[in-house]
Amino acid sequence: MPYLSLILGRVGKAVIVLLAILVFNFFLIHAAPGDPAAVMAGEAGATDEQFLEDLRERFGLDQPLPVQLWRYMGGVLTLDFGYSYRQQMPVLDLILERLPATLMLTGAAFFISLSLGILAGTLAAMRVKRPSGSLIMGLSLLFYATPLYWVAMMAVLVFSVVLDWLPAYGYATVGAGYTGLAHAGDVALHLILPAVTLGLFFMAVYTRMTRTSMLSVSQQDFVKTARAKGLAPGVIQRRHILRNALLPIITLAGLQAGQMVGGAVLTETVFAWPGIGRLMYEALMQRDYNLLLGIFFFCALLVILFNMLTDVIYRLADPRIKQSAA
Amino acid sequence: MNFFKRFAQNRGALIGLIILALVVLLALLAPFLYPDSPWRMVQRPFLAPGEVAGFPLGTDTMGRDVAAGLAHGAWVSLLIGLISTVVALSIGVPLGALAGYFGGKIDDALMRFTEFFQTIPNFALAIVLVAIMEPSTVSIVLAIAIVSWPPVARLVRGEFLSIKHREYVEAARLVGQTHRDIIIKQILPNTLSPVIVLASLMVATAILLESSLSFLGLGDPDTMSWGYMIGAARTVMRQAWWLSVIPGVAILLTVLALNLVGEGLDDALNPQLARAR
Amino acid sequence: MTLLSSVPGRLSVAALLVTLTAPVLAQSTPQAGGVANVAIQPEPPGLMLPLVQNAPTQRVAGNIFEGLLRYDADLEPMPQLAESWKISDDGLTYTFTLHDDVTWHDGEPFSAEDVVFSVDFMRETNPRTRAVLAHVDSVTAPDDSTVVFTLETPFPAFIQAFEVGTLPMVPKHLYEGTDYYNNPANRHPIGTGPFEFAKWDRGSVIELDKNPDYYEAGKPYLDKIYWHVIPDAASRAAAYENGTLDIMPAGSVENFDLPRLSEMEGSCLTEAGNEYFNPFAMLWLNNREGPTADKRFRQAVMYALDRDFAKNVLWNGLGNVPNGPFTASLPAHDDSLTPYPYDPDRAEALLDEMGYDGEPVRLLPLPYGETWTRWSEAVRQNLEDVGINIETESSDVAGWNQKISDWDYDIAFTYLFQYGDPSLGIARTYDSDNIAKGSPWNNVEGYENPKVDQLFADAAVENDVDKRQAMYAEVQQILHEDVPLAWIMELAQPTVYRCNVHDLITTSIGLNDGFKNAWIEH
Amino acid sequence: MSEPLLRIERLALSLPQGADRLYAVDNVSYTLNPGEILCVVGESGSGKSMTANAVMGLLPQGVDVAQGRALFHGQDVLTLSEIEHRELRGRRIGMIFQEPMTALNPLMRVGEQIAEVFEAHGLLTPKARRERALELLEEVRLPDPQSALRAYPFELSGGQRQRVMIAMALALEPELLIADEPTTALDVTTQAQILHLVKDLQTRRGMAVMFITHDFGVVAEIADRVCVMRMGKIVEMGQAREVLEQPQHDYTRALIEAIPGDAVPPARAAGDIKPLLSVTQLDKVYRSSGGWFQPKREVVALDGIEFALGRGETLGIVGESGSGKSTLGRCIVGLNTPDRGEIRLNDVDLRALTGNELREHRQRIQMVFQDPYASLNPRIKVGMAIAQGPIANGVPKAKAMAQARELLDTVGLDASAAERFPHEFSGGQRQRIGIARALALDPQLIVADEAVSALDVSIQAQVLALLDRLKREFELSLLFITHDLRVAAQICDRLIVMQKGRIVEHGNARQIFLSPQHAYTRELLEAIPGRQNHDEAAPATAEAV
Repeated sequence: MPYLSLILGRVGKAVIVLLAILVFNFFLIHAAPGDPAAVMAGEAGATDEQFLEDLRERFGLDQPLPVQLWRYMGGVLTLDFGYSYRQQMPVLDLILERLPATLMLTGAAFFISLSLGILAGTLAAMRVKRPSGSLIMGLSLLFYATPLYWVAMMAVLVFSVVLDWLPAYGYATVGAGYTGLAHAGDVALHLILPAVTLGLFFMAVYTRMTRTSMLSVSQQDFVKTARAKGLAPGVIQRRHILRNALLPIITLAGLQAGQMVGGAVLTETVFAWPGIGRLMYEALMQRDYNLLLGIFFFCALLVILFNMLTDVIYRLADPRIKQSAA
Repeated sequence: MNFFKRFAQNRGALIGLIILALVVLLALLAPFLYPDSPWRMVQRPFLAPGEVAGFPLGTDTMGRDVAAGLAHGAWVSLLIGLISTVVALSIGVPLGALAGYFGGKIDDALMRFTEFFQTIPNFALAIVLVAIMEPSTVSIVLAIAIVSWPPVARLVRGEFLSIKHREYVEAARLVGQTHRDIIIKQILPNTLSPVIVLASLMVATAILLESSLSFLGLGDPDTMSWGYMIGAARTVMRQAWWLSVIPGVAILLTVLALNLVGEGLDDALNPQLARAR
Repeated sequence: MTLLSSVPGRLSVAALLVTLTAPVLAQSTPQAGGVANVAIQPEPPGLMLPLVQNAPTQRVAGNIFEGLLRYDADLEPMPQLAESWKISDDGLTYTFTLHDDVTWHDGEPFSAEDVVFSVDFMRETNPRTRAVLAHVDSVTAPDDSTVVFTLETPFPAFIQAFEVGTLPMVPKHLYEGTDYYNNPANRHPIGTGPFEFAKWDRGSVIELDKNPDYYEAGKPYLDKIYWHVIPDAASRAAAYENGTLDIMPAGSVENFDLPRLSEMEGSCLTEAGNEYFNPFAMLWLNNREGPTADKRFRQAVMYALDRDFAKNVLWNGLGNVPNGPFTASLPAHDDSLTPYPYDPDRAEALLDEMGYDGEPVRLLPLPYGETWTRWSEAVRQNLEDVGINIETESSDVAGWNQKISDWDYDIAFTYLFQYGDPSLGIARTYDSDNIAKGSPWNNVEGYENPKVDQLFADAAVENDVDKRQAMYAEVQQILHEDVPLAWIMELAQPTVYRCNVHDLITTSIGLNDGFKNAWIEH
Repeated sequence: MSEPLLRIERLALSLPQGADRLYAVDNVSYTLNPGEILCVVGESGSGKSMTANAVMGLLPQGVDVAQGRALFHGQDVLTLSEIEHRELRGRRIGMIFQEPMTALNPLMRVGEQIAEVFEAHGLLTPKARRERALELLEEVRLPDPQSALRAYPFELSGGQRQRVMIAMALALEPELLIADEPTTALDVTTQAQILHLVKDLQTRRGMAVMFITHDFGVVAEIADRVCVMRMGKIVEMGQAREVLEQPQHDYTRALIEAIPGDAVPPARAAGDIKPLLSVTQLDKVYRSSGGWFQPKREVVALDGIEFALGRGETLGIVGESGSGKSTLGRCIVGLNTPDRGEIRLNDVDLRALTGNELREHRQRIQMVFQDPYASLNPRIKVGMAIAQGPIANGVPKAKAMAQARELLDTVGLDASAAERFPHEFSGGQRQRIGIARALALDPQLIVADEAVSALDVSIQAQVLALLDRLKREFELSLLFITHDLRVAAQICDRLIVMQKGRIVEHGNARQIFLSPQHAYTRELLEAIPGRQNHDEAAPATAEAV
């Protein structure tokens, strides 16, 4: 069972990386000035010695760091990510509550960016020296160079405030009480702006990469073979060039899919999308250690899962990989 | 000379270079054009561009000269982009070189280390690092460098992996050159062109990243950067569009220019890729 | 430097305010029904008000929980859960008679036992309440509807301590004998208020339903309240513009956006509901070390600050430039003090006199959003203009708390609530007994003056209004001269809302007292 | 013979600006008759492939038709529209290419790629296409055609891939097959098989073949007529046998002579054989280990290798790809580490040495590499490239540079070359620089790993001559690793024939050529293209492949 052993190997490595990340993040986070007790004391508008001691004891902050780490790791190994005293909820519940929104947003953005990016890149590669090709590349460069939050702000302004076509923020219409299909449609409508905004940058990346990759593949011998067969250019582009050109894009896309999950902080903030990126930022600001560590853990887990998925897809796409060991 | 000729053949790259030169010029001239602090409140707030003579780009929410901010911000943005890239290179290049050259266990260990940094989402890590070190130019540069070195390491490693089996490297081993000499004199110079191309893009990304951090309020409070200007203007976007548009366009142009230059470098440094064989 | 301190755009707001600042009086009879969409920023960490005391929690949970009393705009007590109250002549016994037929949201009856439990609960969990209750000798419930507080010494400010934030009622039947912080009821808080907790989609919206069994007949009028969580200010503004939101509480609109939003058609702005907290923005000046330890330096800071500019440009002309340590809304305020004028030359002269040598001075801004950041930039510029060498240190809320609590700053922004009485809101800042690391809210600047200590202590327990007034006047003069810290602004708390929402704010804590009386004109 | 199938008339193809000459092909005319094999011969850069590309409509970007016509069945194919041209390609003219490794799409199954030819011209049903593909694979004699149909290109060997290419090109029974150096990248035995296949198919189908090659051996093997090109111009054209036997043009003559056609090495004086290098029981296995749970794969590269090399002797190591000959060379110079065995130089076991001692001894063995483009660092000046060895070993820089200039002179280059970068030199010149670099450390043994394989034949001869001269001048021993028996015959005193990591035959070069003992050696010798034409002494058994 080479597949099974391969998967076991990857899982083993992944577990080690995850544990290392937990330890690293643990010390990183505890290196920050201030602690959750201080934040809560600050917010309460008053504080005294007893209050701080109570809080620190509840957070377990009265223990030495190694003890805290030991306890935390022990918890994680039994899938207990601790309790967010600040949010008064178990960390796992909090994360699982917010994760679907992020997955939906990044998934949509990923799909949009990948499909449109590859399409645009293909067109640009086929029209390499023509104005339409240059226009596509110019646009993609523009999207690539524009700060994401700026696009987001402008998108809200144009499409929500001025044109009033799309909702400006949020996940669903509050109080509309939609169910079933109507709810799905409502969510989809809310999804458009943030997903497109988040996807634009990556779309530009994929456009450029697809074009470069296609141009370099089109120099290869087998393309000449295909032409010598008398194949139509469209078939050559699609079947021979694009298929080979997509291989490096799979790798890149896999890397970025994972990164997107934790990287959507800005989009989630501007569009009030109830995702995990925002939760992370808030947890960081409030020094909600358990929550922050939990989010980091899940982000890393997702990155690793996406990497594995990428491997599988790559294996399906490229028959050569099965032979030579990864 | 060949190199410059090839570079100049790419019209986009030339335009990019010109824009970049203008930005650099602006940054260099900032202390002379606007000797006063760009933080100085010098006129009524919210002057539109051209509304009052002497303030071609208007004033911001607090009556500070936008043009002065733009000039001084050019300096900061470029500097942050450059230095963070240099720092990232100085982490990524040696790691990638060692991993690629020695291979085996060293490669394994170093690549695990690199993967480790790639497993934590970039932007999230940058935010956490800046928050922990507290926002300052140094912490921002460090954070950007720390999140952007892994691709460098991977690129350099890949180049080393392919070049270390070139015959001239083997010849150098046979004549008894030390590992250090082989790495520095034989292989490194031949990995430079893709690294330079990547670096030009990294400067661009760093400028964007700095502005994103600024947008979240994690900028250096003592330095006027473009990112700061956009971040500060976002709440008044509706009253004073120019406050976010002007620095936004500045960032866009600079990043665009860096990308164009990067592409031009890519073409000029890898002529076989740019042209049909 | 030519600085025009008034801006045409802002003037019109100021003009507008004149007509709007007074609480909107009910012109017609309330109409029942309707839904309020309110912005909440930031998202509260929890809604169990007795445990979580931060501002957004107070704002949302003020609808769920109630205190014994409410206070009108002049800080006079009004009945809430207590129908009536009596203070003995010696000022030592407070007797409250509770409202009949009050039930908790889960149907259990509310009784005097709950009040006694709540006092203990709050004493245990809340440091501010703990401080207020320090004068209390005993709390008893002679019968189901009577509660008696007995004090050790007279403490005239005690009657100000029964608002919902300081002493909210906690359901004894749910919390007695449990671990308060892990009680499942925290996630579905149970109070006696006009609205019940319905649902909370974290990161999106908090939903409150009308309490159908509310003890005040006919109230509340609204069917539902949605609290929308929108972290970005520009997005919030857009949501108000396109009609999604109806009410923008103080803090949810960036100051620069106030004129635009309030000038929209059908949009109103009020500063009411600010009287009890009356946030007072200050600069901590570290009295212990560095240039700030020198009184002349601190005075120079006062002269160097262009406070009117800050008020007009940053705060849209809202709020008030203070003349001294007491805010103007307090009865004990001494109107005779002359405020420090904006006089950079005086400031420079004072700095020369003390021989300030350009030693760097750190400035710690308050990380509470754009206006505060801009303000710190303005302050830095003001101080640099008179020759003070400023280095801005940036930090997030946690870091800011830590630095202030550890006295690791030279000049730092803050603002403090007044809580309706100098002994609750002001004395804590100057009393040398209150110098202790670990809190950002005590005598952080390290000011020590036995005379001031004595005056505050005596005034707090003085039952005679005139004598008290005299003591407070003396304190104000001493502090005005010593400048232990820089008083920069009495902040306004403007609420922007649709004009068809009536009776939104009826007490001195504003929206924090809930939407009991609010109704929407259809 | 009726109307020619293809008539090229005064064709000129212009190169893009900045190229080394104006025209890739200049005023070229020739004809190709039905059922005829025309070999277009030339060295790299002669423009020999360009005409074919023009006929196929596959000219690289920047190369354009400047004048002339290419009449296929009397119709000028150069003026066809893209769509008309497409109709022609695959259907009436088939083409195969040099690199079987890259000429097939790596992501498509072989069967699909063949079926695509029918699809391109809208022929047959999908099912029928598959069946035809299978038949074609059978026709090109691919072992196990059934599974080959489902295989991906990487699962096939180079020769098998080239058969697939041929099957593809022949799918629609074109009247003309253009074969662009189809055997150059193949091992010699495979080459013989492919040549045989092409010839066979051509005979059976009666199609015309335009065979582009650089190798007159191949010409001798297969051509009816031959057309010799140089610098874009035709220098000689005629019946193959006539041109081979009586070349009219000097260039043709040089090409034919440069091929070590007389494939039997001359008897050499058995000099004074003092042993310099001796190798005993050398084993090397390549293992791929892919982590904890990965199955291991093993490839035996060296299996009990034993031989000795005398001072001043040239020993040839001959074998096809995968025979382990390169691994052996690399083990001897120290670039690879053998698993087991001894390598003794001057009776010192190199494998037992460490540190400085090892370095000193290692310097006695230097290497000349295969690829003249990869063996010089593009960013280091030639003089420095030569001098860096001595410098690394403590020779002062000035002295080392002076020595480098001398060495350049020795290998036949101008001393001023020291100040130039490698890209300013041709392949042959670079190989000379590589040799100078190897000499800089005053070695006793030079391992030349396919040192002339990448060079044009005319250059090959010059470099071989240089090596031979230097060997005498510097009293060197030479370990000459090559896949090309003809080259080995030219320079080697003794030969080792390797197959699959083992030495199968070992002995005097002339002896081995004249009476090979091992079947594999015989196979190799027989596969040398054109050999039977020149060496009547050898049994002509090429037909048996």
